[in-house]
Amino acid sequence: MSGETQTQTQTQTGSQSETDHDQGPLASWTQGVISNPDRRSLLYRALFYAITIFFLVTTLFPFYWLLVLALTPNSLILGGEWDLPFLRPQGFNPEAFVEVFQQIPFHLYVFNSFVLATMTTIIVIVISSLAGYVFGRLEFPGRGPLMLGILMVSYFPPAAFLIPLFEAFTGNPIVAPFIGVELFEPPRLVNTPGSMVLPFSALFLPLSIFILTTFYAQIPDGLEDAARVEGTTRLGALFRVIMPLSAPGVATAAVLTFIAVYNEYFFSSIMALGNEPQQWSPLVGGLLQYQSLYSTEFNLMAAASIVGVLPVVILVVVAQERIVSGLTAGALKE
Amino acid sequence: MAQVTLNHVTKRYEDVVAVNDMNLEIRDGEFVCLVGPSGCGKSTTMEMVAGLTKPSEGNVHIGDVDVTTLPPKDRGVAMVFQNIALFPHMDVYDNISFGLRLRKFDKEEIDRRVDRASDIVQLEGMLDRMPDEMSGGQRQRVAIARAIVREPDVFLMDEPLANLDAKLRVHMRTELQRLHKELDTTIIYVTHDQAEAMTMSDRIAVLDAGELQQIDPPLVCYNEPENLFVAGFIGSPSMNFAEGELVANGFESEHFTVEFDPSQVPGASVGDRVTLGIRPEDVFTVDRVQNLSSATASIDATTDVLEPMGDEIFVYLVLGESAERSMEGETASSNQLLMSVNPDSDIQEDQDVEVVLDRSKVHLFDTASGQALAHGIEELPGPSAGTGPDAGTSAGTGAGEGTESPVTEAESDR
Amino acid sequence: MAQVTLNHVTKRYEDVVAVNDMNLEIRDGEFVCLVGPSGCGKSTTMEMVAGLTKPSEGNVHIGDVDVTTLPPKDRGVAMVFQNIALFPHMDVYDNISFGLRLRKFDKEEIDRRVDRASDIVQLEGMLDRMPDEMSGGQRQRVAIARAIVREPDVFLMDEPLANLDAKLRVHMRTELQRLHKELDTTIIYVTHDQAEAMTMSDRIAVLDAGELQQIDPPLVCYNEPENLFVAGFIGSPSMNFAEGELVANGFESEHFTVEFDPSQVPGASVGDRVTLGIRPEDVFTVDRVQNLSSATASIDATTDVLEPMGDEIFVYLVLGESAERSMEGETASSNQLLMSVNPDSDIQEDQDVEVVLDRSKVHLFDTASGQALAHGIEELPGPSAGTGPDAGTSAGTGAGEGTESPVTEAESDR
Amino acid sequence: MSAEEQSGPARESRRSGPLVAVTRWMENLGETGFAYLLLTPVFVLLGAIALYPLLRTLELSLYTNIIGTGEPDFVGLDHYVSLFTGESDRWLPGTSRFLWGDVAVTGEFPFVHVEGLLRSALAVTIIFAVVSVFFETLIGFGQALVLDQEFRGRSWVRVAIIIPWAIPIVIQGMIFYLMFHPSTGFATEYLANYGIVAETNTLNDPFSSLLIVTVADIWKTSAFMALLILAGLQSIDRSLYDVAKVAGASRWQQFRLITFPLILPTLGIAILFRTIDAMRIYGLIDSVSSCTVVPSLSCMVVATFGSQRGLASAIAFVTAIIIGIAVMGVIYQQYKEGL
Amino acid sequence: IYGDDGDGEDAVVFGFDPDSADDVGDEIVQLFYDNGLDEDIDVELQPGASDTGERRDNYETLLDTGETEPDIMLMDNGWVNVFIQRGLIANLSEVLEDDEVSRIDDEYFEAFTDTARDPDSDELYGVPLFPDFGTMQYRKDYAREAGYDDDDFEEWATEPMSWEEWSQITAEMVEESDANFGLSTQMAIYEGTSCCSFNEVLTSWGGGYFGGEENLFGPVGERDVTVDEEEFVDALRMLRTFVDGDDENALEDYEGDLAPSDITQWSEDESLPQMENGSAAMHRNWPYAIVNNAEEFGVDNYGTMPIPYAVSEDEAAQDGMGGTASALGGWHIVMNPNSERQEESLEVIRAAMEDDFNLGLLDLWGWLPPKPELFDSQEAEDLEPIGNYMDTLRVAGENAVARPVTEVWGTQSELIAQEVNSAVAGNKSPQEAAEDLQSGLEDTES
Ligand SMILES: Nc1ncnc2c1ncn2[C@@H]1O[C@H](COP(=O)(O)OP(=O)(O)OP(=O)(O)O)[C@@H](O)[C@H]1O
Ligand SMILES: Nc1ncnc2c1ncn2[C@@H]1O[C@H](COP(=O)(O)OP(=O)(O)OP(=O)(O)O)[C@@H](O)[C@H]1O
Ligand SMILES: [Mg+2]
Ligand SMILES: [Mg+2]
Repeated sequence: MSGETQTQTQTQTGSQSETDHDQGPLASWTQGVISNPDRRSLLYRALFYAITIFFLVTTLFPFYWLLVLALTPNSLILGGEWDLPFLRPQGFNPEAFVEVFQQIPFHLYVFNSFVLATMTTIIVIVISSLAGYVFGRLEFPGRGPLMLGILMVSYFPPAAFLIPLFEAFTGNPIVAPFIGVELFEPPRLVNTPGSMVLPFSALFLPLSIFILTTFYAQIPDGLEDAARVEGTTRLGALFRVIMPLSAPGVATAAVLTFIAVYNEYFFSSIMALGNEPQQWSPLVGGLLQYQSLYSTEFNLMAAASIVGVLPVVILVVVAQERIVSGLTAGALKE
Repeated sequence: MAQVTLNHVTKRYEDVVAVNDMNLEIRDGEFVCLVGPSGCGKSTTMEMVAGLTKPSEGNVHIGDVDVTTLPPKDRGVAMVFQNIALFPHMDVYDNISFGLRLRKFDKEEIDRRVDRASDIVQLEGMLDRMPDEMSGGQRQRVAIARAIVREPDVFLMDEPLANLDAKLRVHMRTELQRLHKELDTTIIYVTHDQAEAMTMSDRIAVLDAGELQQIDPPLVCYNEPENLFVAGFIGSPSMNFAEGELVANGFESEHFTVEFDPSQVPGASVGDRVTLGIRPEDVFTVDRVQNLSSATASIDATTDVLEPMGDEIFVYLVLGESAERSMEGETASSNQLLMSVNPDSDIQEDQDVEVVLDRSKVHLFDTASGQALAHGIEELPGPSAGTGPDAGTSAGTGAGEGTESPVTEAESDR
Repeated sequence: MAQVTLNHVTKRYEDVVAVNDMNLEIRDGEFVCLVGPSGCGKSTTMEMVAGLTKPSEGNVHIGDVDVTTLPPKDRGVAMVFQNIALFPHMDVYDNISFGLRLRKFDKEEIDRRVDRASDIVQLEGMLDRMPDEMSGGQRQRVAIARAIVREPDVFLMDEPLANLDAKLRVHMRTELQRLHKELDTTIIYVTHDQAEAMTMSDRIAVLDAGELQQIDPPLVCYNEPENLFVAGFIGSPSMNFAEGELVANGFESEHFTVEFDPSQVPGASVGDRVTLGIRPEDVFTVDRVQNLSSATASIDATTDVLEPMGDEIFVYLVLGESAERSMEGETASSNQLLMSVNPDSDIQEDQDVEVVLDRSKVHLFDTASGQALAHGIEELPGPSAGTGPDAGTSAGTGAGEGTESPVTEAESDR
Repeated sequence: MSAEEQSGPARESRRSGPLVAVTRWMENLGETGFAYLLLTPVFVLLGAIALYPLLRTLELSLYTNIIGTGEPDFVGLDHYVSLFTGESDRWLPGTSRFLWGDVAVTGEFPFVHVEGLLRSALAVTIIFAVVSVFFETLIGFGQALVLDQEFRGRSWVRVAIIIPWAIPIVIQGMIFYLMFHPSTGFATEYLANYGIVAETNTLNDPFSSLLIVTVADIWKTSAFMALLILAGLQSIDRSLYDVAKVAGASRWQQFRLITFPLILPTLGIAILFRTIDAMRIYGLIDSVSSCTVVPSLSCMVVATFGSQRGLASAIAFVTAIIIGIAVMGVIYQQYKEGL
Repeated sequence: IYGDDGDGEDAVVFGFDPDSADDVGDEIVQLFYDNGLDEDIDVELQPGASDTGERRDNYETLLDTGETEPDIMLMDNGWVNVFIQRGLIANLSEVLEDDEVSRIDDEYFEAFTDTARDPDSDELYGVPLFPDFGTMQYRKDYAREAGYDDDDFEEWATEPMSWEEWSQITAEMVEESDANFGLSTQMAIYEGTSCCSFNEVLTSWGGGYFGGEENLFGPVGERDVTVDEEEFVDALRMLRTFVDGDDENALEDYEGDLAPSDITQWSEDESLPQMENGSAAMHRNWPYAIVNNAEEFGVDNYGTMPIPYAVSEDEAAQDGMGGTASALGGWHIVMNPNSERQEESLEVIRAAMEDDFNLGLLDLWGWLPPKPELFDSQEAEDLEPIGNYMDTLRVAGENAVARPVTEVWGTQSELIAQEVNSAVAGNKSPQEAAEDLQSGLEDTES
């Protein structure tokens, strides 16, 4: 059977080259590629791998540089003789990865970031799921302006939120804007996760809402209908059917939020008054501890950031497993 | 108590009226088939009963409760969707047990019911397949199983058997009927399969363009359609129509006449445009006429196309000078007549034949309004060609309101 | 030149063999229906022809070209998908014209073809609707239109009419046949509607569990099924089966006997377990037996359920002492017999009747292998109950290779 | 009968209990009521954490510059006016301008004196946003398409592509800073040879720095795009491709007619948020180079934040308005897509 | 897991330097008790950010929002002024006893203490804890190779030399030794250039940004900007000469090509390793670099000298400028006006004013004493290795130039750094840079 197939391909190719023999080799090769599915798919694969490798190199090279930095003793980093073509560590100092933990309790900073990011992600995903459902699947007056309003929150530089929030979180009374009337005294939140999770949640909410809105809008009504007839409420259908089916979107929103919060420092540096792990200072706060007044321990910063990236990478791997292609396949006949 | 009542229900989409002022009363435990052409509003009606679509006007009752604003989950309905709508992220078991798990049934009960349902739909070994690993028919069966495990008050089934083969369909038909009896549920069922509608339902509701045309037991719909639309829609192949005029001695169309006393047709008088309808199985070749006591005068025709179906043959006849051939036989004034004959007949294409109609099965409709005038007509009392002693039992009844009319009884007496 | 050939094609999914060593040769311009129970591999076969699924083994030719590795777009096929799969982001016009736009047809040509196709599927006014604003049937028609505008060499249609009502389906049937003639394309068509399969196709291919059972013209499949499966599958309601034994003077089952000369059955000898098959329309009550020249001896039975279908009535008969009732009639050894009678019959439920079988329509199968032994049997030559002069025309033929066998001719002679 | 029977509509409507009552109440709300109910958490959170501070900040922008020196004086819109008249420029870092700088156009027409442009926060921000978002979209799309394929080692490639996004900005800054640092900067020499970056004082050269910052941003945030677009790609119903294939679509046509339109809403969101984010660039500039060299709008806020809080607040609002104007196009596109 | 903040409830919270707090925090706390702090007063050192700017922003928000903690904190002399002017920190003149205030007036480095005063009222807002002075450091071994000996070194240690002489010595050292270049200093675009490394050069040329010494801390808007002046341009030209002796703006009498062009991207971070790895002969830096490098090369091979000068104090164009000049760094203790433990905090401050406390810090962490006579004390000189360099540091301390910190300094320092940087890099001529800076600074002054 397969022999037959082969002969056929050969004859095809043969006749091809015969007709083309007065063209240039490139032209005839192109001809061959265009008309010969085998060769064409080979070309596709080659192209595909070339592109993949290109992406790998470009994204990994700076990271490799980071690794090189981590392994080079700090004194050699700024004094060393770096040369291409092959960039390699100057000296070999894997102890940096240990020293990272000896100098400061870096693991605590990582833990803080992890907790903050997890809490924020949960809040953001829950709230933006509700909002995404509303904006993606319901028709109601005020939808457009509301979405725009939410989006507008992200137009502002984070600094614009900082002072009033900090005042409120340090327990100062809330003052009605422009009137100056004191309304009430909020609890003191600085140095607690609350003072970071709340602003993070608010600031990362718009992105998640918009992501989930697009994804939820794409889930066919039929599936929600089916769930509702089966006995769920609208919310039940959201959590049991729409969210699982939007897994790529939900996972992406979660990963984006998680990573952003995990690496956030602007708010946390203010809200954690003393940059101490006990005050919920995050990962970046820890990283900056390797800078002292006049010098920066680049190798430790590099090592620490590699250590800090690991949990995220693991998380992403896990979250990505949930992203399965063609989730709605086989659901509908329409 | 699960009668389903629709009161003046209307559903409008932007520019389309999907359902128009529908009044429908389905009794507790009744099995009603909704039939009608594609896009006539069947699915929309079902969705409104299920609570998935809010009626633009009117209200819906299930049992004694006005459920118009009740969410689907509180209506006690289960539905098989026309588009199947399996949960693609769940395997077959999870799909089927979804409703039960929501209601916190205990594991054993769920297993028991899922087993039973998957047995009914013949999917026993497939409980751990994902929807995208199944064939179209298998998916549809999962959808059916998902509805039947619920054992609800009201079943809504939107073409549940469309993707199943004939044999399985017969099996499912009996299973559904058994279920209907066992659970004593109300079933509203959309189907395009006439056999299904005829055999399963207590009553058939015929819809057209969002409006209810007739709701009656199957044989009433078949034998006493209330109007041209129902007559043409019920029965496959559909009824032959001939447009003509009521004349002094009966009906006259371009190609043939049927003699009777026009005065027996209530609500119509000589000179009116009427349409005569006759089903293919009530057209006979003259050589078979000895079986028939109420044959009309014979009509000259030429056979056109033969369609052998195995258990019968459809013969397309052209009346008069065979002009252009059309296999559709849709327009009432066409010169075509479809006849169904025994597969043993030795009828050939392009053969001249004489056919007669079964006078007792002739339907008359008002051409303009489409309303039925008479179902079955008696011979002209004067000198006639009739022979049988028990000919023409019943005069036409008007468009009687969906009760089992005496005609049916009378007819099945023969 | 668009014959489609499958050579030893097998398709395996992880644990399922969807198609098993299939050899199928479809001639250029032929209209072949694929039928078979749900999940038997019809869609998979279509997908392999279309190039959407690569066969695990074997190869596919279209015309003279081995297309096994060719991408779908180079195969010149158009397909109506079982799951419809309209592009949700395009309106009807864009959906239908998709393939044409890909091929850079000019605007007018596209408009012309789309108009024509939407005309055929009766969607004229809906070209600017989005898929989610349409009913199930309307969507399916869009899918059909999307395929037919392409005018390809090979049409693949996977249950294209499943969601259409009977009337529209008849219309579509004729339109598709006209198209087939006009374009002279090869059409492979999956359907669960027996009427569709019988009327439209040049040949019917019957599949079961991924294997080809028979491919023959419709009437051959109907009248001379090659095995028990085909016999039971083709025809609705399906053939009655009675399991029994070949005895010296014919066939003997638990509830009745049919007398004939066992030596006329080739490939079987007295004492073999055989299964007798008889279609419902070949069972008659004795009072109608005068029409039949080849009736068997009468069989005592009691009527069970009646299923009036309008144009006929299905009568479920229980043979012998009516034990438990089962409406399914599936197992060959059941004591049930399904009979189809004229809607005029005055038959009642729970009535004792005597029935006869049309001997010339009796089928005999080897119970073990399921292979057909004979189609129609002659009377026992000795003293017999036969009356007609032209009884029992033909002896059984073996499971003849799909040519129009003389049996058919002989039968239609009557 | 079965348990199900008990939950017929009649029974159901009589069942009580607070939870049931609440659920029923929610289910019975009309679309609008239900929508607003579900949006309450968003309103509460954003109201307290975003709206309230913004109003306070807006209030602040109407008061005098220097905080701490007694009661703030009300100055109305002075800050806004001074921003547009260039009067506030002296408060901005280095020789930056808030709006368009004095762009020097040299003799030959297309050659605009780059220094002038690169001293303007608005110009820098817009150049940065346009260039980085453009390349991020392109590269992110490419990466997403690669990741959407089935191939061995895909999950590793995925991790590799996401890694940059997981790296904190400080470290990202450090990586690129050290690449072009005079002592360690192996990259400077190579690129300077081609005239891409300045040979010496690279990180203090506005054009080189902007380029480096842009590249660093593209390196990191392409992954953001890739992730979002990948999610969009994976949500497309695969059977549509089957249909398209049979209809004769080449890979390119499948992409153009199926993938692209279906991914468009997601792509729009990605571009929208990337643009907004890019226009708020600050941290990266700060860690690779400095606001003095490469001024951006957010730089201006941060730079004045310590001393001129009123002015900083005004800049923040003007920045928000500029961003709003800049993303109007994207929003309109999304709106047309029905979002 | 962080629910319990420990015993911090009643303690005086002291915003502190992170590195020392981590390493010797307990010892420092003990040092307070050793110097008379009541054992009942708990002290909790709360480490701030290591980055000075960041710590400043942090304290700014804390104080601005009226936080009660930390009660006292360390403040860089470079930005304490801003806090004073904004009224964010407590006026210690009011709360300290008069004799304590006068002790500070008398015993402490004057220039250093001045940075903790309100320039208008001269009231004291901070108690100096430790100063930092820029010095010129060099490799004695390289110098020996160029023919200099310990006598020279001894002289250099306390006698400032002129830039001209210095450039010649440096050129010789590069010539004769393994050094790759002469000077490692900081000229990046950052605060350090404007406040310190360039400011030293400018002052040594007799110039200032805003006229004389008296205008350093304002009043903003009422002082002249004196940047577009000869001495400023000359300072830049000299630096340009060091980078590129062939530049058209190079000064005649100076040896050129002493520093790599990379200094325009160096801050302390990058310049120090160039010294450590032996590339540079001379190095301008803070005392921490002395400790670091003396340990590396041994005190015999590492020397210090005051920053060279170009114009003597008498000839200086601006009052109080000229001669050797060391940029003044260092930290003060200031008090949170909102503190709820003012009394206890004052006790802590008092303990920190004890001589033994200052010496204790020098011992523990190498922080210089804020009082001139402690520099000369035997205890100081006994400390290794820093004790060997006390002479130079004392000279430096006496000639310290404070940063001209006002509320607009942040903006101005960026302008200065940028213009200086481009002039040194050769992107602009010194004259151009001076003109641009002049108008830029004038804008900020109005
Ligand atoms: N992706 C898959 N993975 C595993 N099994 C599959 C997959 N697709 C189909 N099958 C199995 O292959 C068999 C043939 O499927 P196919 O879709 O060809 O059936 P079919 O004849 O079209 O049935 P139907 O009439 O129900 O549409 C079925 O048993 C089905 O369960
Ligand atoms: N969302 C919608 N927007 C606009 N029109 C709609 C919408 N849904 C349905 N329709 C229209 O309403 C009418 C009724 O649709 P419905 O689905 O009830 O038909 P149906 O009777 O179920 O038809 P079929 O047998 O084809 O499934 C159709 O003409 C359809 O086009
Ligand atoms: Mg429908
Ligand atoms: Mg199928």
